[in-house]
Amino acid sequence: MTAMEYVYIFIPLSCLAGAVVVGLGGSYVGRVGAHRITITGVALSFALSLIVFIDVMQGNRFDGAVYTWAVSDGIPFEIGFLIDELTALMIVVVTFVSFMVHVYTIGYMHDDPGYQRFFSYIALFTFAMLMLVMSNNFLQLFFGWEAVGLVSYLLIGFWYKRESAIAANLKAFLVNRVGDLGFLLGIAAVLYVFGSLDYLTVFTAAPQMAETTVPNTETLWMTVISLLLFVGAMGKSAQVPLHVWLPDSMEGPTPISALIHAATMVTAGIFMVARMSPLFELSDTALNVVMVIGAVTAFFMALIGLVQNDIKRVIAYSTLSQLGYMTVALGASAYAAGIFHLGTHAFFKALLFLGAGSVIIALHHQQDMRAMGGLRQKMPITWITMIIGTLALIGFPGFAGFFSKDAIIEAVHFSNQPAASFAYVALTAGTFVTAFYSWRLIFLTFHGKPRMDKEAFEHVHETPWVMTLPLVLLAVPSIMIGWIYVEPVLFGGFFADSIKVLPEHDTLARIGAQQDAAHSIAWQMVVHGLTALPVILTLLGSVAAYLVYILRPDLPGMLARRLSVAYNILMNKYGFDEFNEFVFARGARRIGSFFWRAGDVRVIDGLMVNGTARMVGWFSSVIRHIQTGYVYQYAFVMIIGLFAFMTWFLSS
Amino acid sequence: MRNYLLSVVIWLPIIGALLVLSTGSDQRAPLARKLSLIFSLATFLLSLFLYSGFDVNTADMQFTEKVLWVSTFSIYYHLGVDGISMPLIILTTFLTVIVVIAGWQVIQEKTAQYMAAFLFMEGLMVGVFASLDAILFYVFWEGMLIPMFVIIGIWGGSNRIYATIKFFLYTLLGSLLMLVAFIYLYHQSDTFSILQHHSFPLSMTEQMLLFFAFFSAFAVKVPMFPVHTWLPDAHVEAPTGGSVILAAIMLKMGGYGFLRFSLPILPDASRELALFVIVLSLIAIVYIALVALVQEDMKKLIAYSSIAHMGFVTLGFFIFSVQGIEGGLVQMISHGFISGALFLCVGVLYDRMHSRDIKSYGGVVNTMPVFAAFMMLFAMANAGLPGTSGFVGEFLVILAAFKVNIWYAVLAGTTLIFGAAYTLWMYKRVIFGEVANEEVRGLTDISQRETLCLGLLAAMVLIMGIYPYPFLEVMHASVEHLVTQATASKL
Amino acid sequence: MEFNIQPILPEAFITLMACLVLMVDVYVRQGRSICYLLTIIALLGGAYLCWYDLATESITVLNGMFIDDIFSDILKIVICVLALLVFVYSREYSKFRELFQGEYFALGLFAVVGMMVMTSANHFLVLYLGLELLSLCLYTMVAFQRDSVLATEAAMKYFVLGALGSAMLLYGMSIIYGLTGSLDIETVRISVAAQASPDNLALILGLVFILVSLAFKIGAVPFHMWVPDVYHGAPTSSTLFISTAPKLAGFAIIVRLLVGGLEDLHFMWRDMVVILAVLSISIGNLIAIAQTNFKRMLAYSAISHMGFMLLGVLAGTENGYSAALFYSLVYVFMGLGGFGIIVLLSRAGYEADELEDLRGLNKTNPWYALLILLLMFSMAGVPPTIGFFAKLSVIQAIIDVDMTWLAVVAVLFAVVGAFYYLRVVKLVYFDSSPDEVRIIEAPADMRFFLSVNALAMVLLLPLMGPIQELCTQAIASVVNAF
Amino acid sequence: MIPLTHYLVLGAVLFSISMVGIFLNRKNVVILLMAIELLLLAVNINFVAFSHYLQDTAGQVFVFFILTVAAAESAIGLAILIVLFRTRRSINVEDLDTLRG
Amino acid sequence: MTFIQFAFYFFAAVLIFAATMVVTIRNPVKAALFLVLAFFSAACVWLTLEAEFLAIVLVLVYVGAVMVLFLFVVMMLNINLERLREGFAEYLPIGGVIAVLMVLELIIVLNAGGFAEEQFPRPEGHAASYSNTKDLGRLLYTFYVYPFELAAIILLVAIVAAITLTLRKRPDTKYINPADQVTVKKEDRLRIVKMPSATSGDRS
Repeated sequence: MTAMEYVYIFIPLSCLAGAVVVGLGGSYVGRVGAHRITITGVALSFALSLIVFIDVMQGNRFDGAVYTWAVSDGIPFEIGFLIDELTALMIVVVTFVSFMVHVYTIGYMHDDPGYQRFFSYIALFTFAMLMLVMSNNFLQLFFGWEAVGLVSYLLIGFWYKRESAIAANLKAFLVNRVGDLGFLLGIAAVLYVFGSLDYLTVFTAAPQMAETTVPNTETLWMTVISLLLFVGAMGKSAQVPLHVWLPDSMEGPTPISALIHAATMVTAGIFMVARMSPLFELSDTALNVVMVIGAVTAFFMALIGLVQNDIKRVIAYSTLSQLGYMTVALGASAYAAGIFHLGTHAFFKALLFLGAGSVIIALHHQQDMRAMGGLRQKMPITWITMIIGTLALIGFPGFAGFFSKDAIIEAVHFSNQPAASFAYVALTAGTFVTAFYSWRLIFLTFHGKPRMDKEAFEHVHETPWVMTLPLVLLAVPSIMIGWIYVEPVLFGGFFADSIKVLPEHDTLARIGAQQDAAHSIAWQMVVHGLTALPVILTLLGSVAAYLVYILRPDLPGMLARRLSVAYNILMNKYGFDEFNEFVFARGARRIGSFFWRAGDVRVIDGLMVNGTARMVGWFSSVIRHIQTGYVYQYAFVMIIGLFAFMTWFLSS
Repeated sequence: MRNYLLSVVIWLPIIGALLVLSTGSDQRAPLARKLSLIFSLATFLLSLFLYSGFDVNTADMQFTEKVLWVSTFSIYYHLGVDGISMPLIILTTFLTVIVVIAGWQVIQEKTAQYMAAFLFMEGLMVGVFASLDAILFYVFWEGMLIPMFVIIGIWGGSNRIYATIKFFLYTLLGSLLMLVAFIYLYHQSDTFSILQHHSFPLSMTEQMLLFFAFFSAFAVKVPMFPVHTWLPDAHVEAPTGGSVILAAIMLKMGGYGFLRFSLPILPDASRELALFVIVLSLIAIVYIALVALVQEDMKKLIAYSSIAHMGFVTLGFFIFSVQGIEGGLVQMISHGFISGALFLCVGVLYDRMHSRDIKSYGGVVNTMPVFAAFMMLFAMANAGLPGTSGFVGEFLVILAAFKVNIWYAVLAGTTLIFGAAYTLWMYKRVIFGEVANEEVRGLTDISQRETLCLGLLAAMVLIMGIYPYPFLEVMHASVEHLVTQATASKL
Repeated sequence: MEFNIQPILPEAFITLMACLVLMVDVYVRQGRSICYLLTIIALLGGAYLCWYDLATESITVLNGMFIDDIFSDILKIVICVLALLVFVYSREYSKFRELFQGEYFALGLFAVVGMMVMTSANHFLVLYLGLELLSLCLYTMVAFQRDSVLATEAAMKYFVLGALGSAMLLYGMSIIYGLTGSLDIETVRISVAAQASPDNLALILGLVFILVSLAFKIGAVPFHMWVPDVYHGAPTSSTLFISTAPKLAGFAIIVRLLVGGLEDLHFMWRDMVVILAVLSISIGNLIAIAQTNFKRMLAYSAISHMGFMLLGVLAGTENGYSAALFYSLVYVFMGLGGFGIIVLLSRAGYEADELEDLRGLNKTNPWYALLILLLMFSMAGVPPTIGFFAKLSVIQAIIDVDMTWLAVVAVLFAVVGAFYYLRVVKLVYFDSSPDEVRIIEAPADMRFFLSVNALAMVLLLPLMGPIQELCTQAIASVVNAF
Repeated sequence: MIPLTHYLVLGAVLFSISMVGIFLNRKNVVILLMAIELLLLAVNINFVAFSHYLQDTAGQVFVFFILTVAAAESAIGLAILIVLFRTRRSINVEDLDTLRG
Repeated sequence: MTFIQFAFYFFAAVLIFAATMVVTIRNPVKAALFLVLAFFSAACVWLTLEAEFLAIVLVLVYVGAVMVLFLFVVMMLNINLERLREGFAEYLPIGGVIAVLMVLELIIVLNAGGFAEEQFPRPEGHAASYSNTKDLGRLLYTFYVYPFELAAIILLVAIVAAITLTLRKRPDTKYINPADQVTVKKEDRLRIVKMPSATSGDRS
């Protein structure tokens, strides 16, 4: 093993080690020990990730197995790493955000009895996420995929006493499982078509298999595979209609919302589709589906964000919406843009969540924005960092979100897929909504008059440094990262071979072709953006929010009453939850109950099993009366028997 | 020694059982316990020894023994193991140790009889997996019913008598038809040797009839829809140890039977009727999962989940590919650990609160955090989470099923959802939440003995999930051989 | 005229001992224990003499009326042993019921002689006389408990129906005699072989009568109706006797008549025996389910067992006969153990013959509970008991003659049968015991032999080979004698 | 002359009458015993007839033994009858139904 | 019709009539008497078959001994005759049908050819010097010695059985226990008492 291979292995293992030690020996290592051990682990991971990143930038890639998990029917299933540009970027993002969250947690969970457990979980999560992104094959991808789901489940239900939390985690797991079913079937299809689960083998063979169809149909295998895999992505990245779990997942502690449900895990789907670009590229159908789903998610989830009052839920819907943006990017074959947005989003959304968490802690677990307001003076660091996050989120020119989001919208604009025009409209309109709800959050929380009682307001103060430091550290990339990386990532062939785009699909290349080589691309984008429709709509949205929440605080109520139909639809989140509850949850139970009572209990057991037993018993009690006890009757039976025998055999 | 090792593994626990039985009354229960532990451990170690001497590169029977038993019917005392039976034997000896430890304090009445019954079972079960003579197989196969009948009947719950008689008659009916099939084969081939039956030519009609005779025995044992209804009753009423053995090993015998008899002896009929079996398996996976969802009794829920999981086994077997069969086998072994562990978990709760009703629990995690952690692991394994053993088999079977028909895979895959739904929903209601009542508040966390049992199983579940290679390696040669047999026509 | 007395020595010895018993009973004060001892000696001696002179080939003596072959020797030994065990088992039981008398022992010995005569009969007349000797003794043994309402009723029923059965046998014999002109079984066989055809109505008529009477003797449905009443009504010691050794004697006459004499009519009697077997297995098992009395339940179980035995017979092959022989041998020991349990649990003034009496036995007497368990599972034919091998061999025999459907039917009813055996185990193991203390007063020797009897159900497993071999040889000695 | 069949028919008729007699008689056990004697008589007629027509003495010897046995049998039958009467004060066939089912 | 034929058909008819009466008549005493008639007729029928010895034995043994035994028992038991025939008619039809069918079937079979006159011609009668008794006797004590011994045992069993079943030890009957007799000692019977001499003592 070379030195780098050790590095690769240590990246996830150092997290795992932390998780195991703290998880099993939680009471032994104590609270301080818990965070020291796990943070050391994740910090080491981060450091090593940076090394790997730099190494990869120098052109060193790696693809190899760690061990053979199993061999069945001659097909080896391996656990191994594929280190390329995409992986390198992802591990840096993951370990960095995770590192930040670890630090932040020290403050956030300070008083929680499940302190060690929490650290163990998030370290485990980091491990799982790293395994996911570093995988060189579908099997390990699925391992990581499920493992992050497991930890997500555990963390959403971290406060297991809360009924809403344990309902939410079950829901999250099950909805994800629906996606996983598709994913697993997709893997099965890959194995069937390619006879291997190894990425490189599959991707290399993909072009030759592009035209193969499912037997007896005209459907392309690539379409089937891509769509099945995308179902998995929909689950994990919370695309409509499998998005329902994400808002509920806010029941988990806020660091989790930041780490898992904003920055890393939910983007696994995006990462996966990008990773599978050699397959998706071969199916226009799949790309269009991806784009439509993404667009629907982006716009309609953003709308819900308008009416939410829970500070974390607003951010959650914003996450949903942003995930929609990323998905659309994938559909438009602008994988790089999607991944780039993934990266920027990780920073600013983690920042927003942690900021919200800071507010929540300061207000002693008050999450309702209607009971906030005017916190600007009390929590200046939080306020400023949140503002930065918001600017990044709404895509204010120059901030990280601007570059990635603008690239996506432009890519869709340039895409010639049939669904592109719809997606373009949805995304563009989405910018207005995004700006509106983002500012609404800021205004309701930090501005205006405090809407809590005075005494409580007096006691509010800024959170400790372990919480604010990560905010600051996250605010930095939220501002900077776009400027640095937009060019190499989007147009500079950063991803090289790790993402494959067919020339006819390459929208980013088309955007790039319009750029002026003289100026830096980032600058050109800012300039161009200022006059483009998305930014205009963003500004309009911001102004509208200001108007409504600062100048005329009576307007929201009035609007809600005027537009009560729309308002209720949004408040009910389009009725997805009710529909699922009624059709799937209750429906399954009702069918199960029917099967059980009618099928098992009544028909099989009652009629067939016990019925037979009863019949035998009844028959027995009846025929025992043949034995009347009268000797003449016995003789009679004998005579009849004799007679019957005689007759039968003499006549035959 | 090596030549008789298999016999020793079979008879040692039976001798132990007799010794334990002879300790008699409950005053000497501690002695009975210790003796049982010694014998079960010794058997386990010997079986490991067996494993260490096992050559994975051949499909031939190993450790064979052959002695003429009844000359008039040419019945032989013929033993041997191959890659299919080897893991199951280890599973048996391993779980017996667990069961003995688990029953250490719980069983206070007629301890010696309880322990002896399990040791008897162990010997007979190993015998089933090691027999190469049909009648010998049958003797072990049926003989097992007796201790199980007694275990459920004596130490079982309130409705134990109904359950145990139902269990016994259900399985007896199925097996007797199998006996008829054996004799028919003997009549045709003049031998009871299973290995010779493998290569004995049979016409299609014969194969069909024999198939249903075998099917009746194995399907009941597995159990497959619609002959599964004995299982929930038997499980619910059985004492913890009984449930563990029942779910972990006895069900496997049905699957083992399919592999040892149906597929190689009746390849044409098996292929012809594969669709039939597959449909039943899929019904088991979907239908039973839905039924499991609405169970209010923890044991019943796990019992139904066993049926659904065993559906994967039969599905895998009747796909006729190495992957499917290996998947099915792995699923059997894994299910042995997981269902055993889950039943132990329920047993742990039952010992404390004497209720299996989900409704009487809630918030157990508050008082029994270590236990909750273990149960979480097993619940997740039951839901087929990758990294646990529960995933491996399901994964391989789904992969194999996909190759045959996408819809098989889709339906089988629903277990990802349903399996998680019923297991985790139960987990949620029992473990999570606020402490539901005073009884739950008074619970104490698991003892060292319980930790040991659950810990061993947890280790196995994880090892098998993370590194199933050795498990598959053992069976590979034999499975490949089996597939060539099952896909070659006998007509 | 050669006059070789050696082969009939066992019978002669036992007869003489029986007479001695009668004398001792009359002339020796308090001679009953001596009578008992003499009886035991007689049976041991009889068994020993059979063993000592174990035939290597068939010989006929006494003008061809007496045949001595392996078959008869084995059966005689077993019959002696069974009778011996019966007396050992019921010693204590009979003391409390005025049955411990010289006459009772003498009748038992005479019955044994009758059975031995039957097994060695090579002549219709001898067969008939042996049968009557047995029957008369049995009628009396049933009625022996003179003050018992049940016993006398049972005896009367047994007597009337038994006489009817004998008359049918005689009628059948007379027809066969008319057709063949001989009473000697070997001659009959030759003559029958010459005229066997489905058109020979008279021959079939004779066959039907003989078959019906044989069915009656072993208690096959629909000629079984005496069985439950007699088994139930008789004092248990007599039930023990009736339900065991005479079954072997019955099997012996089946072999002598159907196999030895009328085998060439197999194509005819096979179908009749099929009907008898199916009816016995089904009706026997079905009615047994509804029983609450243990003796009666065992009686019905005996009926179904005889049905299983007939399966072997109807196969009509050497293999089948030896299976049937094996089944009979196994059955008699199971029956002995089963009724032995009742004797064991009974005390003065208390008959433990209701199923309820077994309740919770495992709590108070786990050892006997285990014995019952073994016996019941053996009767149900569940491996690893010997009862399984009995069923295996008969089912094997019928499948061997391509009657798989019959095997399936038999198997289905075996499951029905298993239910009531299980119920016994359930009562013993799973139900709680009654409040009063259960005292078992049986003497040590009885406990010992009963334990051996029950344990043999599993301990004989390794010896299955030799036992089956012996059965094969025994049957071969009959079949190949011609 | 008289053909053999006529003797046989006589035996058959007698046999049938006696068998049906056992079934018809519901009140008196003694009559049952008599019917049994008649059954044996019917058989004897067969044997004697065959013996004559076959010119084989064996049949007659058989009859001799049947007569002996029948005598012994009736002795025992009557003894049982007496025992029965003593315990029940009745020899009504219909009263003999304690054992049934 | 020869005399023998006449005798056969006549006694056959009587036999059947008597037999029918035995099974149908109300009074058991009369039944026993009809049974006597039946046996007598049967004996006569046997005479037509040259079975003189058996015919005589039948009369002697049955009419002379067995039937008397029956009559003894019937009378001894003092049965209430009134109740004996109730409900008889109910079963007569079905019994009759069975009997008729049975007879018909037997007749058909017996006449089917197996026992036709060609195969079984009526043999010539024996010479007058032939002794049926002597013939039987010789066989019985030589060829059939084994059955003969068995019959002896059967009779012994019958004796033992009849006695054990019926003998009751009534308190008011005096009987001798043979065992006591055999084991009697003189001390039990004879007591020698030492008497003091009458002369000594008083007179002094």
